[in-house]
Amino acid sequence: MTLLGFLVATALFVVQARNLFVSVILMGLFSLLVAGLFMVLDAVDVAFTEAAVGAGISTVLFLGTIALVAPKERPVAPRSRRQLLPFLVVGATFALLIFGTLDMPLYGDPNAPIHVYVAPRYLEQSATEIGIPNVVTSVLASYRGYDTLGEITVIFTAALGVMMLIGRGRKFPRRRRETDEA
Amino acid sequence: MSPETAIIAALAVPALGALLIGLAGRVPNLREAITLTTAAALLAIVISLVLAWFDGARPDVTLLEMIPGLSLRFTAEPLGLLFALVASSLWIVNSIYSIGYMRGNAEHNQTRYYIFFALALTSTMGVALAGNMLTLFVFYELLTLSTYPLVAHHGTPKAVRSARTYMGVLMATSIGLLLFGMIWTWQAAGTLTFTPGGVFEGKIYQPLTGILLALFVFGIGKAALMPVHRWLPAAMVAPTPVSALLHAVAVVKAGVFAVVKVIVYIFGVEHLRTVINFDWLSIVAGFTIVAASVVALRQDNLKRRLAYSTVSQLSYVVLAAAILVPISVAGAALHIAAHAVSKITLFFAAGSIYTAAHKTEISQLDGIGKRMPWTMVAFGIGALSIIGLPPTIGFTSKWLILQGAFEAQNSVAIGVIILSTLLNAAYFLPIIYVAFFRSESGEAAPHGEAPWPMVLALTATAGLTVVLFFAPGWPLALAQELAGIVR
Amino acid sequence: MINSQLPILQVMVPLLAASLCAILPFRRLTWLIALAASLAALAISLNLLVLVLNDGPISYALGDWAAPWGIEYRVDALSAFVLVLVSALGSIIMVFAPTSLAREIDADRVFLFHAMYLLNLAGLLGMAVTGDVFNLFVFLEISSLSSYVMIGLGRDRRALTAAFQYLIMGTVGATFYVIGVGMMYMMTGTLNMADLGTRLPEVAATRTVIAAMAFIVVGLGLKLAIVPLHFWLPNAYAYAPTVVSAFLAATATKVALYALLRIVFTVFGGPAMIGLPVDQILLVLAIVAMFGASAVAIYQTDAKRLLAYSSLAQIGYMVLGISFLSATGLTATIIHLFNHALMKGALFLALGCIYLRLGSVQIEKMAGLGRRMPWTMGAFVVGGLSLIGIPLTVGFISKWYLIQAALERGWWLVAALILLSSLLAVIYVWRVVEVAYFQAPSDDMLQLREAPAVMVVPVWVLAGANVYFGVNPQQTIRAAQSAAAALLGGGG
Amino acid sequence: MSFPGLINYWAVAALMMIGFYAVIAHGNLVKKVIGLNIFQAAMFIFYISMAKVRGGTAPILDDDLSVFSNPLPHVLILTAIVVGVATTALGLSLIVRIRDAYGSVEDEEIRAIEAASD
Repeated sequence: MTLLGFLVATALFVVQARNLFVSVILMGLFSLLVAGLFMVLDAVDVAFTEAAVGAGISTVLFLGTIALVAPKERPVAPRSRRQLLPFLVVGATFALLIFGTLDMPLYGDPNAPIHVYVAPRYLEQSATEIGIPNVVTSVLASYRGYDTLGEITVIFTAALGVMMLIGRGRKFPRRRRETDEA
Repeated sequence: MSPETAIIAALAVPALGALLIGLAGRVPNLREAITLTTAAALLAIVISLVLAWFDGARPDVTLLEMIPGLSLRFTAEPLGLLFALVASSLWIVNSIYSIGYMRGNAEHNQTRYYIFFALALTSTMGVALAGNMLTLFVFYELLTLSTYPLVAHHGTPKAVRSARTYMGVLMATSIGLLLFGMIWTWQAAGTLTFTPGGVFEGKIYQPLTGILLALFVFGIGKAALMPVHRWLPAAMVAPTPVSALLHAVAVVKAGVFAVVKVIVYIFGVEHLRTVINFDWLSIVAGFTIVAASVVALRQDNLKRRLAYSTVSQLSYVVLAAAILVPISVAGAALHIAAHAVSKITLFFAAGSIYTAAHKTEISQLDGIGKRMPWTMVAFGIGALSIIGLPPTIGFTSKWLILQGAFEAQNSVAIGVIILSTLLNAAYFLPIIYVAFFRSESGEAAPHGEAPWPMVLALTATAGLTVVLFFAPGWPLALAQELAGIVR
Repeated sequence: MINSQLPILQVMVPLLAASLCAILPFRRLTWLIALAASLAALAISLNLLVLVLNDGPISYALGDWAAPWGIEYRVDALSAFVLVLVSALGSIIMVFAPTSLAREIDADRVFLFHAMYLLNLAGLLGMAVTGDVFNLFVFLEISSLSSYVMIGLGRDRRALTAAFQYLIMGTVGATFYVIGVGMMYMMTGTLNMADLGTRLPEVAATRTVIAAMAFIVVGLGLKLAIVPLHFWLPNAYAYAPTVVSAFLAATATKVALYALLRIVFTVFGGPAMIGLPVDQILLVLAIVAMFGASAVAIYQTDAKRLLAYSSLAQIGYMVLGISFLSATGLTATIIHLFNHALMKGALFLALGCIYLRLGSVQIEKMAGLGRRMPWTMGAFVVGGLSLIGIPLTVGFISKWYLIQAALERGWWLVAALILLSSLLAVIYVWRVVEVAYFQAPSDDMLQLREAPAVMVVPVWVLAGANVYFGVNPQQTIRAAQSAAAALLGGGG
Repeated sequence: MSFPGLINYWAVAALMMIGFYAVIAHGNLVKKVIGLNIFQAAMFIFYISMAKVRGGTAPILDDDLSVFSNPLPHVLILTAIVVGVATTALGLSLIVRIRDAYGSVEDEEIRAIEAASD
């Protein structure tokens, strides 16, 4: 619970910080906190991944980017129209979210639908069907292995994309080069 | 040739002609030869179709099923045959005239012109022989599209603007109202097939019929019922042969033809007689007749005066159909033919005046009858026919309509016809008067008649106007057959 | 038995081809691979369509784990229809691509572009074939990420900002979608669509499920560019390389629409179940899109932007079809989904030809193009007529069914509005036609030649399809009707 | 850790909205991506929270334990984290390119440059 409070506070700082460097470092902290929270919530695998990917890789990516671009954010112009619409949108979404939570099963309730349907099979059968004690791994690799394939494809796509966009020291704008088709 | 083949051929021949014209574009003589051959072939096909019909053939061709239960379907019936006959025979004359006109005025893009002309004829045949409302609609739209390049032919800002009005009004009405009416009909009656006696008997809530009919009548913008007549004067920027064949014959007649067809075969005359709130159609048509005549009276541009005269004459057909007695429906059908030959003569004359003397305004025509006697005599005959005086076919059709009006004791119609006859005389006779009895005003350059193909064409149609009075032949026979169907 | 493996092959073929392309830095070779993979995907999807129409839905359990424990691939009439559409347009566009790409992106990036395209294709096909809501998200992201990259390849620097804007909006949309999925999962414990469909009614009235639906509809609506969630689309289409615009316009929004239909109908069993006036909300949004976007399109000076706004309006028609909540309405939506892909494919590809020769798609620069590039402009006119809904083109069939559906519900005014909005299409299409045909060409256009046949032929294949399926729409209608029936639970 | 009913879902919702607000209200493109990350991280927490079972432990089977939290959301979120970082990487490389092309990563400045060059 306290952890969540911390998270909210950190997030606010991240968003408010004008200095992007500070923002990014705080963002790394935020990710670590999230990882800690996952740990508390019994999601060990996810916690490890979040720590490595969220706190590690993302932070490096962000740092690299702000090194290449501007490290400071320009102050937001205090124009009321500009501020009003985002508030409305965010407010509406927030209201919808809260509205949605009202009928949710209570936190930690062992009789919630997700705990009584589908998942029990993983917990009960995977030891025999797959033979790995870590159920998360079993599900990831086997029951829903296809998602994992998709996930790899996503990384592949992003890697190719980054290569295409900023690979090999490309500069922009460049003059239009008339490429002759053979 | 079996009648079924003939129907397909009537559609295919002009389309094929368009293709060949496109291929022969670089050799003008060959191109024109193809146009004429195609036109002759088409007329022959239509004649064979008419003969077959009188022999009792009732061809019915279904091509493609476009929407389940609705196909592209073609049939032959008296009204359609009459229309097809008029359009195809006048196409020959018009082609001869076109050759003279286009060459005489050294127009650009002549190949495009002939291609789209042929396509317009294909569309006209499709409208004439359509076996259901969907088919009619399809070809109606194609007709708009294929005539658009002809209206915008000159490519000047004025031409493009007018063509925009042309497209705009015709598309807006057909998509906005006609299509709506069609789909409504489909929803209510479950069919769009043209059926003698109509498709609605007992299938639609009475007061709605009036609204539905309005969707059709105003949706068929080509009938130029006020207030959707604006496109017609706008279309006058086109080269004169286009105005002559398309905007005196094919396009506008496709409009009134469709209106009559809808009244006879979709609503059913008998059914409409029982509809209480139906009178508005006669009133709108009557108003259009009178108002357009008044406007025509005030036009100095010859083609514009003719255009407004066309608007007025088209409503005769609508009015005649709206009288709802067999003889007036026959009059409506015959008037399609009568007005076609007369008005094409008048436009031909206007075009040859333009070609020979480069005059477009009525106030410039003083004494022109002496320089262009053939043209102006033909003009006079055409004018007589529009006014409705013997010995011209215009008299015959007007007589039938009037007879119907008396039979139905429709005093509005009677009054309108008499009034408009006076107005017609008022806007035509002065032209003839100045052409023959005023002396030329000073600086005019000497000129003679227009090129011979044009004179030949306009003499032929003027002659036809008179011949048809004495021997109305097939047109009248077909009109009477239609009256028989209405009963 | 190869038939039983078809669903997985449908996705795997482009996916494997993509990795092949990524490691082979040869323009020609990768193009051949991409083309071959697209054609293979087309063959597979056609096979699937035939199978489905004859024998009913196909279910394929990935890794042999039966749903709901494993991920299920499920092909029914609707998904097969979408698969065919996507792979067919992909194939046609690939034939067209090399010449156009040579002009629009750098030569040393072309092989990667092919890989990207195949990934995008795989993502879209995966979205259409999957029967699992979370798996759909994964494929959605594959296709989205690759579209961001492809859009960002445009030569104009605005392509970058457009891609970024799309990335932000797209990710927000995807996250919304996942939130919605999470809520559904919470209430039911399953991620399988069919399973959700049977388990959701028990909890239908809960606020969580209502919120879930809202999040999913908004999330997919962002992808689909339903007005007012459309801000990313005009720029993205306008500045992307033309091939990309054509592909995205013809397929990506269609698949997003498919996903929306799938979730709303198969999973939620129709908006009515939730007890909200979703139909009326959709109706209003659709009409706003139809008129607003068309009106904006009229004022565009760039033909690509014009088409982009027109796409928004056309998406409005599809949403309108949904809002009728009837079999006819859904049929209209599905028919239009197919037809619109044909129209926009033809139109964008025609613009690709124009860009190749003219170096611009500004409408004012297209004066006299009708004579210089008769085939290209001819195809453009056919596509435009179809957009308007002239009979004998596919657009007419779409309009016919939409209006039928409106009248069936007794919404006379809506029917009239559909017709009115097509008049706006007349205006924006005709602006281009007028300039191209009835304005004198400028002097520097005199040496302009028609685009090469490898480009003109694909354009005409699509233009011809506009006419063919407009004259002979039996198959489309049949497929759409059974798809609509499947959605409404008839043939599940 | 106590089990406070719905409150921690509400905290998650608040967190989401902080991120979401940053995405749509901030003009700095890097900040937008940061916001996106917060938004998504909050969504991850939402999933992981629902997986938690009172008194449960991590879903690693062991004969001594009998109550486990639900592994399925964990799996989903593993995937989602990776997808998220892929998106971030792509977004950031676009930012680098935008900076090259415009010399700015501020939304409004880019717009102004655009308007000026038209």
